[in-house]
Amino acid sequence: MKTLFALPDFNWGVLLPFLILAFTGIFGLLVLLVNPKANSKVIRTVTISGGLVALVSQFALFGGEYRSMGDMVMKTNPGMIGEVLILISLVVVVLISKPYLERTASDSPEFYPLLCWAALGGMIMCSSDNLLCIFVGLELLSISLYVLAGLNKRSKFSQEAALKYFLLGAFATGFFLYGIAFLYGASGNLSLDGFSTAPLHSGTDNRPLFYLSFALIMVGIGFKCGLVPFHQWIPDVYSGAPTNVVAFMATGAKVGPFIALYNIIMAVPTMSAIAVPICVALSILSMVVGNVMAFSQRDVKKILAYSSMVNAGYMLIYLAGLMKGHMAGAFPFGYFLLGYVFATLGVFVILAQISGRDASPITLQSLRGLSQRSPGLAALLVIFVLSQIGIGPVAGFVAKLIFVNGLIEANQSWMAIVLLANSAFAAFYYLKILKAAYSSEEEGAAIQFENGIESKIALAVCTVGVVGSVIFYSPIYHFITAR
Amino acid sequence: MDWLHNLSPAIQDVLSAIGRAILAIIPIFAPVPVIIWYERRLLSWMQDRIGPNRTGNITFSRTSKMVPSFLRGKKFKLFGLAQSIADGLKLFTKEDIMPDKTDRVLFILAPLIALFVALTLGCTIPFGGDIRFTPVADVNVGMLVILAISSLGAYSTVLAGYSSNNKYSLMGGLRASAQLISYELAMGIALAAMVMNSGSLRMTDIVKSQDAPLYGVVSFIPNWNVFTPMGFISAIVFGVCMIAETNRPPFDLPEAENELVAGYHTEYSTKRWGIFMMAEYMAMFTFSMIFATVFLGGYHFPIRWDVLAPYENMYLVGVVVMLTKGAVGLTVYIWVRATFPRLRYDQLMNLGWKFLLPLAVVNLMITATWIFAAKVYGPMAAWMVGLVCYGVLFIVWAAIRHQAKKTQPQFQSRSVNMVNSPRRVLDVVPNKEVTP
Amino acid sequence: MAYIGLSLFMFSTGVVGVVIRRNPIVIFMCIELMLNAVNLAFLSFARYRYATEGHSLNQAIGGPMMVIFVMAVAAAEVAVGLGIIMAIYRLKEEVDVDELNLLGG
Amino acid sequence: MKLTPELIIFAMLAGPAALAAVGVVAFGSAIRSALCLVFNFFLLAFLYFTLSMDMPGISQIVVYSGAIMVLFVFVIMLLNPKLIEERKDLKRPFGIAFGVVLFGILASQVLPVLGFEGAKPVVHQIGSPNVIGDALFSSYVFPFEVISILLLVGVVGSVFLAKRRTD
Repeated sequence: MKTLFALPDFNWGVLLPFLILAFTGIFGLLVLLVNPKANSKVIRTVTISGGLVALVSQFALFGGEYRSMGDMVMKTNPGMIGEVLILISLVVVVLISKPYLERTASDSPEFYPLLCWAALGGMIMCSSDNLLCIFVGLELLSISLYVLAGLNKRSKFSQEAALKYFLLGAFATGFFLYGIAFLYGASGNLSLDGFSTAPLHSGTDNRPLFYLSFALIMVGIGFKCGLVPFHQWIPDVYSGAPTNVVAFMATGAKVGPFIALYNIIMAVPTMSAIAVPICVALSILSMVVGNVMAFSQRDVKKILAYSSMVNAGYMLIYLAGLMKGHMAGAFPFGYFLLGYVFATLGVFVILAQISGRDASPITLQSLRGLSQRSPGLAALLVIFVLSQIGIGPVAGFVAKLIFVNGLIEANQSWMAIVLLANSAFAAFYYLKILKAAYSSEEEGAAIQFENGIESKIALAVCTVGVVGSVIFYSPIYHFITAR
Repeated sequence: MDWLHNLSPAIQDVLSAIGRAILAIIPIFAPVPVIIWYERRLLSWMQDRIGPNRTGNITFSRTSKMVPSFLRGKKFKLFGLAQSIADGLKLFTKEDIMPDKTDRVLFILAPLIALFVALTLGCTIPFGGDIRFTPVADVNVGMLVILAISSLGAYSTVLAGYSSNNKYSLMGGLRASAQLISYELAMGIALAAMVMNSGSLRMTDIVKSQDAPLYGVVSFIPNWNVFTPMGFISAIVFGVCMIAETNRPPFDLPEAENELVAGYHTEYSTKRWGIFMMAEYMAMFTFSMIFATVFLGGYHFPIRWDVLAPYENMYLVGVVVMLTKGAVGLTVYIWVRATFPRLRYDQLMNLGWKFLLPLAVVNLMITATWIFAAKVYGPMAAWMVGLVCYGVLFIVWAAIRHQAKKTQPQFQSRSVNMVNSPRRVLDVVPNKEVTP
Repeated sequence: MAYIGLSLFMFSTGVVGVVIRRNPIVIFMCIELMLNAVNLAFLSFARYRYATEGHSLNQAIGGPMMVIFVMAVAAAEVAVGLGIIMAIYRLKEEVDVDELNLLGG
Repeated sequence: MKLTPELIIFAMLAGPAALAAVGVVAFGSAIRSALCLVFNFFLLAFLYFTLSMDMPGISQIVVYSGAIMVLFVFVIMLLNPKLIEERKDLKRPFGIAFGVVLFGILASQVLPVLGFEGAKPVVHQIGSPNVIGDALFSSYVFPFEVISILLLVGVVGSVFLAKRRTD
C-alpha cells in the first residue's frame, strides 16, 4: 500500500486522553442532534464517564516521558499532573453543575460539550512546548470559556462577565501572538527551544528580539494566569459568571496556563538576566496587590479571585527561584497546583450549593449561618480554607513547605520570606470567610442550600484530594517521579 | 514594437498585465447589452409574448438628400438589440437623485464595489489556450481568488442597504448578507471537491485535467468534471449557489419587489442603479464562465477529435467555445428565472444549510475517499468504493427523510420567527384533513 | 524591514483603539487589527529571514503555518465574540464598555 | 536607500493600509471603522502577495475580508447601535500616549536589530498552496485537528449565544 502523506509518528497511547475528551464532546452533541428534547442527563453521564476514562488513560502514562507527532505533543511531569488535575476538576464541575444550573434555570445541554473541549484545550497547553500548539490549546480553552461565562443568558451579570472576559482575553491573545512572532523572527522556531538557543544566534544580535518576545509572551500568559498588572478581568468575571463555570475557571482552566508558564520559564535559563527581574516583580506585585484588594472585599467570589492572583504570585516567585538556583522543579510545582486546585474546587463546590436562585454575586453576608444549618459543610469549608491559608495537615501547607524549603536550599531565602509574609497576611481575609460561616444567621435570611448525592461525591473528591495528598505524600511522590 | 522590448522587464510585465486586464474586461463588459436583450427576448418567448423587438430598426428615407443613395429606402432590422443601449443612455442622462440623510460616501461606494467585484471576478478564468493573453493572472491559487472576490460582493448590497436610510433597503441588505454567507460555504466546498479532483487550485490546470479521455476509456469524449459522479453533484450544488450568489430569481430575496419594494437598491436611481444592474449581469456571465471552466472543460471542444485539437489552443477559437458555454449558462439562468417561483426566506435558509451544505460536505468526503482508493488500489476499486459510498448515503438519506416525514406534522399554516422580531406565539395548526 | 515597521504601527494602533474606544464592536475590530499585525510580522519574518538560502524548509514554513492557524482561530473567536455582543445587546439597549459596572470592577 | 520598484509598491500599499488602520480607531461610526478595516485587510493581502505569499494572502481576503468582516458589518447593521459619543476625557490622551510609548519601545528594540535587510532570493516556496498543504497534513496535523474542534466550539458557542430561548 502506498502512502499519500508523510505522516509524523503517531503514538496513539499518548494521544488517547485527548481523543477521548474530544469525542466525548462530539458524542454529547450527537445525542443532542438525535434527540433535541433530551434533557441533559444523558449528556452529563456521557461527559462524566468520558472524563473518567480519559483520567484512567492519563494515569497509565505516568512515569515516562513521551513525544508524539513530531515535537507537537510532549508529556513530561508537571504537565501530566496538570492534565490529571484538569480532568478531575472537569468531573467535579460536571457533578455539581446539575443542581446549580437547574436552580438558576440556565440548564443548557451545550454546557457539557463546551466544558469538555475547554478541558481539552487546557490539556493541550499542558503537553506541548511548541508555541503553536500552546496557542491553539489556549484559544480552545479561552473560547469555550467565553461562551461558558455567558451561560446564563438572562443574567446581566453573566453576560457582562462574558463580554469583559472576551474582550480582555482576545486583547491578551494579541500580545501573546506578537511575542510568538518575535520569537519566530529571532530563532526561526516556533518551539520554546527557540529561547534556549538564544545566544547561539548571536551572529546578528537578536537578543532584543528575544527579550521583547519573552516580555510579550509574559503579558499574554500573565493575562490568562491573572498576574497583577494584567489582572483586571479576574474579579469581575469571577463575580459575574455562573458559579459552576467559575469553579472550572479558577481550577482546571488555570492549570493549563500555569503549566505553560512553567514550560516557558524552564525554557529561558539563558535569558535569566532579564527574565528573573520580570518574574520577581510580577510575582511580588501579584501577591501584594491581590492581598490588599482582597482585604476590603465583601464578595466571596471576588475574594477567591484575588486569592487566585496571590497563588499565581507564589508559583511565579518559585519559578523565579528555580531560574536562579538549582532545585527540583517539576514535582513541587505540580504538588502546589494540586493543593491549590483541590482547595479552590472545594470552596467553589460549597459556594455552588449555597448560591441563590438569581445568579447574583455571593456576598459574605450570605454565608452567615452556614455552621448552624449544616455543620458538616462548614467543617469542610474550614478544611479547604485552611489549605488555602496553609495551616494544618492539608495539601496547601505541605505545598508551601516544599516551596519554602526549595527556595531556601537554592539560597533565595528572601523570596521565601516574601512568600511567607504574604501568606500570613492572606490568612486575615480567609478567616473572614470562616468568621462569616460561623456567625449566627440574620433574621429572615435563612441560608438556602441543597445537598444532593452529586455534590456529596464532589465534596468527597475534594476532601480526599486536600487531605489524602498529605497522607499519601510519599506514595504519590514515588508514583509520579519514579519508574 | 522595438521600443517595447527596450523597456525594463518590470515595466514590460506591468504593461503586459495591463494589456491582459483590458483584454479580459472587454469580454465581460461588452456583452452586457446583449445579455440583457437576450434575457428579455428569451423570457418573453418562454412566457409567450414578444418582448423588445423594435428598437434599432431603421428605415432610411426614400427621398431625403441627406442619406447616401445606396441606403435610400433600405430597412435594417436589429431585432430590438438597441433597446438595452437606449435604456442605458436614458439611465445615464437622467437627473441624479440622492435622498436626504443618506450616508453619502457609502451610498456612492456601494455600486462601485459591485462593479469592482463583477469585473475582477473573472481575472483567473482562462478564456483560451493562449497563455500570453489569458487569463489575466494565472496564479496558483486561482480558485480561491474566485471565492475571495465573490465573497466581497456582499459588501455592495449590505452597504447599499445600510446607507440608504430606508427600512426596506436595510432589510434587503441584511437578507443579502445572510444569503451570501450561507451559500458561499456550500459553493466553496463544492469547488473544493473539484480542486481535489484536479489536484490544483490553478485554473489552467483544472482545465487541462479535463482534457483526458472520459473515465480513461472513452477516447472521443473529454473527461469533463460534470461527467464524473462527484463532479455532477458538485455541479448541481455550485449551480444553485451561483444563482443565489448573484441574487437572481428564484433567490432574489434581497430585492423581492412584493416584499421589500426593491430591496437594497430601493433608493437608487440613474447611473448608480444602472451600475448595479450592469454588475449583476456581468456577475451572471462570469459565474457562467466559471461554471464552464470548472465543470464543462473550459475552452475545450465537447468532442475530442484529433482534427480539432490544433485549434483548441488558438486564442479566438477558445474564446468562441468559451463564450458559447457561457451563453448556455446564461440560458439556464434565464430558464430558471422563468420557471421557479421565489423561495420563502426560511426555505432559502433550509436549502442552503440543510441540503446543499451537507450534500457538498458528503460529496467532498466521498471525493477524498475516491481519490485515496484510486491512488492506492487503482481506478476500478475507486469506482466501486465511490459508488458504494454514494449508494449507502442515498439509502441513509432516504431513511432519514422517510422517518422525518412520518414524525413531522403537516401544517396548514405556519409562521417564521425572524431574528429580533417581536416575540410571537407559534400558531401552528396541524392539519388533520391533509392525508397522503 | 519596512514590513515590520508597518506591523508595529498597526499593532500600536490596535492597542490604542482598544484603550480609547467604548463601543465593544469597535474594540473587537481593533483586536482584529492587532492579530493582522501579528500575521504581517510572521510572514515578513518568514520571507526575509527564513525562506532564503541557509535555512531549512521546516523553519521557513512556521510563519505561514502560524498565519493560517491565527486566521482559523480568529474566525472562531469572531463567531463567539459577536455572539456574546449580540446577547448582551439583547439585555441592554446600549453598551458602553466604560459603563459596564454592574460587577463593580 | 535605493528607490526600487518593490519599495514603491510597498509604499503604495502600506501608506493607505496605515491610514486605514488609523481610520479604524479614529472614525466615530462603527460601520466606517469596519470599512476601514476591510480596506486595510484587503491591502494587507496585497502586501502578502508582494512577499510572495500567495496562499496566506488569498486566505486573508477569503477569511478576513470575505467572512469575518461581513459578519461584523452584519452584526453592526443588525444591532444598529446608536452612536456612543466618544467623550473627551482623560482616557483619550492617555491611551494615545500609551500607544505612542508602546510603539516607541517596540520600534526602538526591533528596528535597529533588523535594519533594512534587502530581499534575498527565495529558495523555499513557502507561499504556495502545495507546500502549505503538505505541512498541514504532515508535521502540523495535530494542531490542525485541534483547530477543527476549535471551529466546532465556535459554531456551537455562537449558536448557543445567539439563539433565543424558546420558553
